[in-house]
Amino acid sequence: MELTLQHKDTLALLAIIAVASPLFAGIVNALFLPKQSKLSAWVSTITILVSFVLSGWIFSQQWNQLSTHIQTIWFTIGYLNIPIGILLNNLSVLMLLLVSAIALPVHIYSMAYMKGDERYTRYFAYLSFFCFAMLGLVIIDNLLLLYAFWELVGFASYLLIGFWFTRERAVQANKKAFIMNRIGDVGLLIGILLVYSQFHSFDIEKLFGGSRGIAPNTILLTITGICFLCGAIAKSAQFPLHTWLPDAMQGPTSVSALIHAATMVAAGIFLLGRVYPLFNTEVLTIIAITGCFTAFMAATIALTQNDLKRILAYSTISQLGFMVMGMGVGAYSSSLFHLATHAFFKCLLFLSAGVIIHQMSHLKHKHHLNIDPQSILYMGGLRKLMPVTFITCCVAALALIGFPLTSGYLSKDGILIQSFDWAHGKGWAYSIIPIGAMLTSLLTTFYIARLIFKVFLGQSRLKHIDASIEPEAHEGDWRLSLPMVLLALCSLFPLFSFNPFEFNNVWLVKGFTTTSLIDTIHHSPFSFHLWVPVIINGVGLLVIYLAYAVYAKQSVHWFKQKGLLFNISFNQWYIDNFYNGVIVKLVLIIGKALYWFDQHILDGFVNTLGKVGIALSKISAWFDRYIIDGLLHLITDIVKQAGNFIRGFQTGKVQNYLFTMLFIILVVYVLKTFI
Amino acid sequence: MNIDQVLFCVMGFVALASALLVAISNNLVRSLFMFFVTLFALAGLYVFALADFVAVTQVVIYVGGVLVLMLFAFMLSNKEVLNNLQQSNSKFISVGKLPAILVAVLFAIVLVNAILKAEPDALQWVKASAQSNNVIKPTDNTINNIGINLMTRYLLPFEIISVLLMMTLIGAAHLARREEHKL
Amino acid sequence: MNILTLLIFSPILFGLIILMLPAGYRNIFRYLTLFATLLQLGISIWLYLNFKTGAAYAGVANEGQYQFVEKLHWIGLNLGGMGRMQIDYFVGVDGISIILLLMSSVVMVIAALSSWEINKNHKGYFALFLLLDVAITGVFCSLDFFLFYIFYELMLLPLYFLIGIWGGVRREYAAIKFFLYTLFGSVFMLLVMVGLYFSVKDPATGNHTFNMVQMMNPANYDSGSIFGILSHRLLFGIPARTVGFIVLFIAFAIKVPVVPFHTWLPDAHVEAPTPVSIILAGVLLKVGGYGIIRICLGIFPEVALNGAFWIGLLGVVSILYGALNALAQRDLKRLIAFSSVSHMGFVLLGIASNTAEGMSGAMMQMVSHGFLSSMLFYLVGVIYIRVHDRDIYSFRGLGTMLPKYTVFIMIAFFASLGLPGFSAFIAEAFSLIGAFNSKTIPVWMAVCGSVGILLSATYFLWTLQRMFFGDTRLKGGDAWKLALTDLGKREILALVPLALLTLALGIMPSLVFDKINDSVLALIQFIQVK
Amino acid sequence: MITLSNFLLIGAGLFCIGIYIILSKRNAIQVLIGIELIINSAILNLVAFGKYDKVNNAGQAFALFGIVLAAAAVAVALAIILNVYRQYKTIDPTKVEKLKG
Amino acid sequence: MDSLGYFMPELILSVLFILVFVTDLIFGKTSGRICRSISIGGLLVVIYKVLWQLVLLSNSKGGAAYLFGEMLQLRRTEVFFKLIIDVLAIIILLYVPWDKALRAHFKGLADLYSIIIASVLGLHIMVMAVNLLSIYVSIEMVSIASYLMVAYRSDTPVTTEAGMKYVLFGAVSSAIMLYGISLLYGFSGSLDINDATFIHNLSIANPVSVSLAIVLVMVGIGFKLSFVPMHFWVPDVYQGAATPITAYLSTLPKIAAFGLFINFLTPFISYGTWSAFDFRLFLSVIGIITMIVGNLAAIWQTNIKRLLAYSSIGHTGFALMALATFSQQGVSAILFYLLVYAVANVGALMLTSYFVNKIGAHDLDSYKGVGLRYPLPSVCFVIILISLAGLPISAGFNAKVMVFSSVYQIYDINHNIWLLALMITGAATTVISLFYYIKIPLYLFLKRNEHHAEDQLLTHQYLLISICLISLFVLIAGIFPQFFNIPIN
Repeated sequence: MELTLQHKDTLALLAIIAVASPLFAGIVNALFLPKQSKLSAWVSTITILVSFVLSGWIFSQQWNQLSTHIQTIWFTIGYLNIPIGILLNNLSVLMLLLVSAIALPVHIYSMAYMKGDERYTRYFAYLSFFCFAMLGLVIIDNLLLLYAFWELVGFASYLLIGFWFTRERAVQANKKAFIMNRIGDVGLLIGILLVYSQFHSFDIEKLFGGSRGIAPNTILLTITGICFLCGAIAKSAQFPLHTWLPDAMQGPTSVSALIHAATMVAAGIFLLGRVYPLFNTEVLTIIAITGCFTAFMAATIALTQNDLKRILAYSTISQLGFMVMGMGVGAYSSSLFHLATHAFFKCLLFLSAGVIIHQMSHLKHKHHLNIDPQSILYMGGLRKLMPVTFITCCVAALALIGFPLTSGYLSKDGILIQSFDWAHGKGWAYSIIPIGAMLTSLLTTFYIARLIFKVFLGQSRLKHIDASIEPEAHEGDWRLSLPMVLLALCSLFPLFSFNPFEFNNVWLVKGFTTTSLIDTIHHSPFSFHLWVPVIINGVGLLVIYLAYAVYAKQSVHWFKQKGLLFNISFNQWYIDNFYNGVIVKLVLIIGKALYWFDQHILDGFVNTLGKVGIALSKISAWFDRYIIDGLLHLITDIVKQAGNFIRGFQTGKVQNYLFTMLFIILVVYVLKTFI
Repeated sequence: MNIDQVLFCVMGFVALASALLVAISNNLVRSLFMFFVTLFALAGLYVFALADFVAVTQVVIYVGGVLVLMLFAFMLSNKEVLNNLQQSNSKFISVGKLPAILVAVLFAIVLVNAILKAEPDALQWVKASAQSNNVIKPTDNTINNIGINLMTRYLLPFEIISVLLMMTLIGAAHLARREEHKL
Repeated sequence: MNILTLLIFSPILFGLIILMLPAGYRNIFRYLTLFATLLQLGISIWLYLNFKTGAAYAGVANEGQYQFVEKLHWIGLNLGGMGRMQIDYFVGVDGISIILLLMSSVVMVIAALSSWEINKNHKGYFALFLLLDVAITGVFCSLDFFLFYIFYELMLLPLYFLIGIWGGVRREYAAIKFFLYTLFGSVFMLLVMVGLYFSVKDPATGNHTFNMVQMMNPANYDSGSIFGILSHRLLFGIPARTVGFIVLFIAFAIKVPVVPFHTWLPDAHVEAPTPVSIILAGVLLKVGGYGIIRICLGIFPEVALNGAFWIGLLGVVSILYGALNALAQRDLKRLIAFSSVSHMGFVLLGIASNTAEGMSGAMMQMVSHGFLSSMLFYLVGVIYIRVHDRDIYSFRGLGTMLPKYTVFIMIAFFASLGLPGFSAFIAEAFSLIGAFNSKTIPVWMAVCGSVGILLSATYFLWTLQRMFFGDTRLKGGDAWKLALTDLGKREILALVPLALLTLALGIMPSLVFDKINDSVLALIQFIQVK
Repeated sequence: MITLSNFLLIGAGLFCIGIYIILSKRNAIQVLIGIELIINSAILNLVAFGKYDKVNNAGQAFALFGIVLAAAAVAVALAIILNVYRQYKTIDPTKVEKLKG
Repeated sequence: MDSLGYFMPELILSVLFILVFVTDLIFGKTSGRICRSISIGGLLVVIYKVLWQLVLLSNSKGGAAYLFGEMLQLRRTEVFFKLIIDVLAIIILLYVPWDKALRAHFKGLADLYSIIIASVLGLHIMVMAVNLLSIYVSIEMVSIASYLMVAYRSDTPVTTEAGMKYVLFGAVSSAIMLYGISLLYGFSGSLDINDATFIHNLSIANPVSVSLAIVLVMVGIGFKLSFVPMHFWVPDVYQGAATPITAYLSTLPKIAAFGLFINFLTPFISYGTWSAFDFRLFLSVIGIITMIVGNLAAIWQTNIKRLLAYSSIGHTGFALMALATFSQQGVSAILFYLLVYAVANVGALMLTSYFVNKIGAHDLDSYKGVGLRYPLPSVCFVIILISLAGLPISAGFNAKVMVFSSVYQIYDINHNIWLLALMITGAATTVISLFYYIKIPLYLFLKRNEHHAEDQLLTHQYLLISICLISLFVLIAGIFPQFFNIPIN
């Protein structure tokens, strides 16, 4: 069906309202409300609800329609009109819906989570501001403004990471985050300007709309593409600019859930999607490699972390790596799909982590324990204490693993399968990528299982510290659990497809395969669709068991066994030990190594970059003081000395004067006449 | 070589020699007297240049005026000046005086060079006046001509000089006048 | 009475009143000055609103297209043999000047507001302040080179005294350095000016003329005159016009300031009292940029075109060099001073690009830097007034103590590190766009320029984190805790407009671009034609 | 025959000696003598050339003026020197050097 | 004879001289005031007469008159020179008793007035002289008058020292000049420099000898103009002499000497085939060196008068630049420049003596923080210094522009590299000069001073008023120079 023009206008108008309402909330909160007013939370939540509803409606109208593109002239420079406008196509409306859909529960959650913070209002102001920026980012139609919102998003995350700005680490983290993002931004800016200097337009529709197919492999285009990639890398924490994300966990957990799991970090993927036609095969390959490597590395690192949020952060990085890789291998639709699914379950994981940490710190204060509430080493046995959290968490974990019947299954398999397709017949070197991805997903399974078991199964390790403690914990009020439940439901397959096993007939994927023309999947003769999932889940189960064996019943000796192991056949625990002794150790060592690498080499690299900057600045300062300014002083001194020299003739003895005078006269005369 | 050339040479020699002595002697009195001699010699030379009136004026004003004035000054600036002049460097050539000698010699070279280059006797106007016998003969008396010129052609300087002398008188008197402060 | 004349000379009136009054009435002085600046602001807003746009009012090299023109015979000197030296009082504005005019009058108001802190010898201070005001306004209005030069020089002496008398510890050094440095440039400018005068003939009267607009028209140059375009005269083996351009450029580059002519700036800024630093950074630096655009490019377009590479190079060097230096400073004011060097580099880059985007970006950058630097220096002044210390290391966690202040400083910092939504973003973006599209400067310069943005982020964030975040620790201890009160009403009154203006310009750049667009286009065409 | 150059050379000699005296003597009065010598050398030139200027008598007239002016100058100079002597108790020009630099 | 008609001002001057002298004799030492008023009145009459000469000239043929058998030459230029001289003379006459040191002079000031009048007469002659004899006589007259003035206060060491240095230096240079003149006479056979035979004979005589003669003559003129290397006396004498006398020395003889110099140069320039001595080269080199030397040496001075002395040397160099153009506008530029310079310099010296009177401040150090206590005179000081430095908006700036433009015009015609060098040096030295000019405001306003020298309770409102008037003049001539711009021909 064809949308009437007037209808388009209303759509656009509504979209603008949807974007602007959080801004309104932000301004209200920032300027007019007192420091701690419950009202502020409601204002923000309602506005985001509004934009959620609107975007839902827009989505329903716009999905699978010809894109709506409304624009007006912003200002004129020279003969060039800079337009401002909105572009609604599948991608943008999807993101619109997604962002608001994630933001809404997070808002609700935050109400409870941030209770009692002395800058409550400010928090919600920031949050709304972020939502505004994010929503604006997804619907805006020209690259210049895209960049603008891109930066605003970064700014908002800067504010939120450093929300507790009295904490030194938080401040360090937000500085780091902003600057590393700035690096990417500069890349993006250069990219945009390069595009402009080639095509003389900022208009996304004009540039990338319509069928252009794969871009040619010109050097300039490659550079441009890499610049854009650079922007994406920084935003969605890809190697080597990913180190800011783990640190960013200093912010409130709800923030981490919204920004650093679901939305902002996805902006990078979104950007790649937005300008996809720009990339030529070279760039795409680079993208794929980057993504794959990041995914693998992050996953391995996640294996050995003990800080709950850090684990999640690394897992996020790894999942984003998946998506990037997907983009690279041409699994455009699947990676966007994975973006969507991942948004839900990762957000969910963070929220539940938030609850758990909340409880732990509660315990900590209660018993005056000297523990890090985020460390999973002190958790355990929370299953009985907080069942809701446990269940939701499990759902999310399964989704992350890509267990059948979850949304994750669909999206992840999509990416994997297409990567195999992509690599197929390209020579062995290419097939490293799908295999790496495969391994990664197994590792993912392992670390998430580890997390679940450590946190929920077994019994509380607090007892090791102080036996007297009777750890009691409970779900928070409904405002905490409700969002989690909602998200958990969203993490299951029905939301996306009624066939839990075939990603191709997921409506979302379809939407993109229909609209976007760059799904370059040449279906290979023997179907990966069959065995990739099989392997994944088969091995996955093993791994889960392994993890269970390792972490859930670590304290078990062979002569007094209980529980599960006892029921299992007798000598299998050799295998256990075998696993335990060899593979796990190995993996763990790799993980440790990589973490070390991450901390010292990569981060160290970034820091050294900073140091180099500082050193340069010192040098230039020195140069400024002693060379340039010194030159100035030198000149003045020369002048002065000359003056002094001349003054030297003024001896006060009249005959010396006469002598000098006569002598000079003679010299002048002689020079004048005889030369 | 007739007599007046001889005389001229003698006069010139005397003038230069005495001037040199003035330069050499550190004794103020002696140098003054040597200067006295120089002036007389110069007057003689003026006579040779057929400027007898100038010669007379020279004698009157310089010898009668300037020199006496200097003597006065010397008397007024009393003894110990003399002493510290005495023990000051007595040699004609000394390191302190080398610059002076240098400049003097340089000037000598430059001047002599210039004079010889100019060939004064071959100057055009000199020749011309020689032809148009605009030259002063030893026989004719120039004084009344000078007088007339002073009253006509050189009237202005003449008058100005009078004012100048008057001013000088006032000024010198003012300076020399000894008064005790009455403040 | 021409409106511009009124605008220029109204402060003198108040200055005289102040001089008449006995020295006691400090408040009256303050309010008089404030009123004077406000009056000026009013007038220039009126000008801005009534400023006609459109190709017919582009100005630049076309005398008829200037607006609010007043042209009077001023000086007629008899030079004996070769006629008279005719100098006009000739003022007028086009798109390029109107914006800077408005900006400077806003800044002057802010400076007047911040002059409340002046604590000694008010009479002299405010008199000089107003004199300076006259000079600045005059520079932007005058279209006669002689007049321009006079105003240009007239700025120096008041500044010398303002820095020297009311300045900080090393004020004497700073004042003298500033004075000699800037004068050095302008004295040689005088020679070029005279040279131009004798090279140019007014076609109407046939006399030589100082009229800048006439100087821009190559047809007006005498054949064989030293700066004549056709007569390729050499000075020291270099084409005379190149020499002239270089001399003028250096003169203005010192004002801008361009590395390596910048060393007066940090000292002057650090030692100057707050209002003076505001004026220095806000207006004076723009005089340099304005001079380059109006005079160097206007009169020697072809040289500028050929020398674009070098101009751009200087620009890039200034951007990076200034930023790096800023990174190394521990005196807050010095840091901001160097950041000005870095930011003004973009102006040069934009100018060098010789594209409409770049030129507009440069103009925008001048305006936005005018507001931002005023804001920054004002904020520094606030702290300095409280505790007489500017060392970054002696503050920590001010965020909790001075929330309002922190808000403003964050706005100022993020605005000037080019956060979208603020004017600096538009300005820098378009300078860079110009640089990227330019045919006259290579792309790597543009890239380096963008790196400059990154650097600016680093030093501002570092400062922010170092001074304002973390838990409070002050060098001065509790004494400072008492001293450091949050912003007062007047201070907020001064800061809010600036913040709003930068925001407004960031969201509606058309406020500026609409006015300058025609002139910029005309200028670009003018240059390209040559 | 007495040529002009003879006069001029003698004048030159006197001039140089005068210069020497001026530069070398440590007594203001002697310096004055040196100056007088120079003036006299000049007068000698004038007179010598004046011989060829019967009508105007420029040379001789100038010579007369020169003599008179010299006398006047000397008078003033001596008066000043006397004052110096009163103040400094010396007339050595090299010892009178309060003003310098 | 009609010479007298054109000679009225000078006649009046001589009468005035007698008058003053007689009153001095009659009333004795107390007669200072009367003499002063008489001489000022007389000078006013003289000015009137000088102005009257403009009318006379306008209806005389060729706008030029030659008096006393080619002794003197009178054209508009000379008249304007005389005018400037007389005006300044009046200012200085007014100024004399305002100086504390001079007022305290126990021998009275009466003689000084008569000397000044006589010197003014000499200056008039000097400006007009076109005959070697009159040139020499007038120079001597002015010199001797100056010696007397410098040494006038015979009761302080520095004064007498300055006097001695001045007289020795002056006598030597005038003697050398006399020798040069004698040579010139010898080579040309004539004393009248406008006489065709004079220049012709010189041009055919041997250039080596002629240029020696000219160089020697230059010594005398240079002594009056005090350009390098004849500048050595300047700092010592300016510092040593009483301030009003310094004002006199730094202005009047200099201006007159420029007038003389112009007249002296004219025949050589106008004579077509003159090659013996390249005056333009000579002047350019001298000018450049003088500018550099004067300004550089001034940087180190701490004594205000000495500082101004060096700066005046620099100014001479700058004026020489305009002289090197040999053009009408060059001359008018010089006139304007000298007028402005002279007035400003007198003003500066007035301020010096003002501060000396008030707080006995001779050195920069004693100026510390004075500006805030005596705002009005200090502000005037700043204005005057601006003018001396040649910054807008002040008369000095316009003067500089005029000089530059006159030089530039000639440069544009004949691309003489020396003129360019002159201009560049001029600009550079302007910056250098600010090194020390700015010092005075620096000490006045910027430097703090705790222990003030308590000021004498003398009232100097006349001095102050005239200072203000001068600074006002400087400003007005800065904004509307055409009022003071002197139209030659």
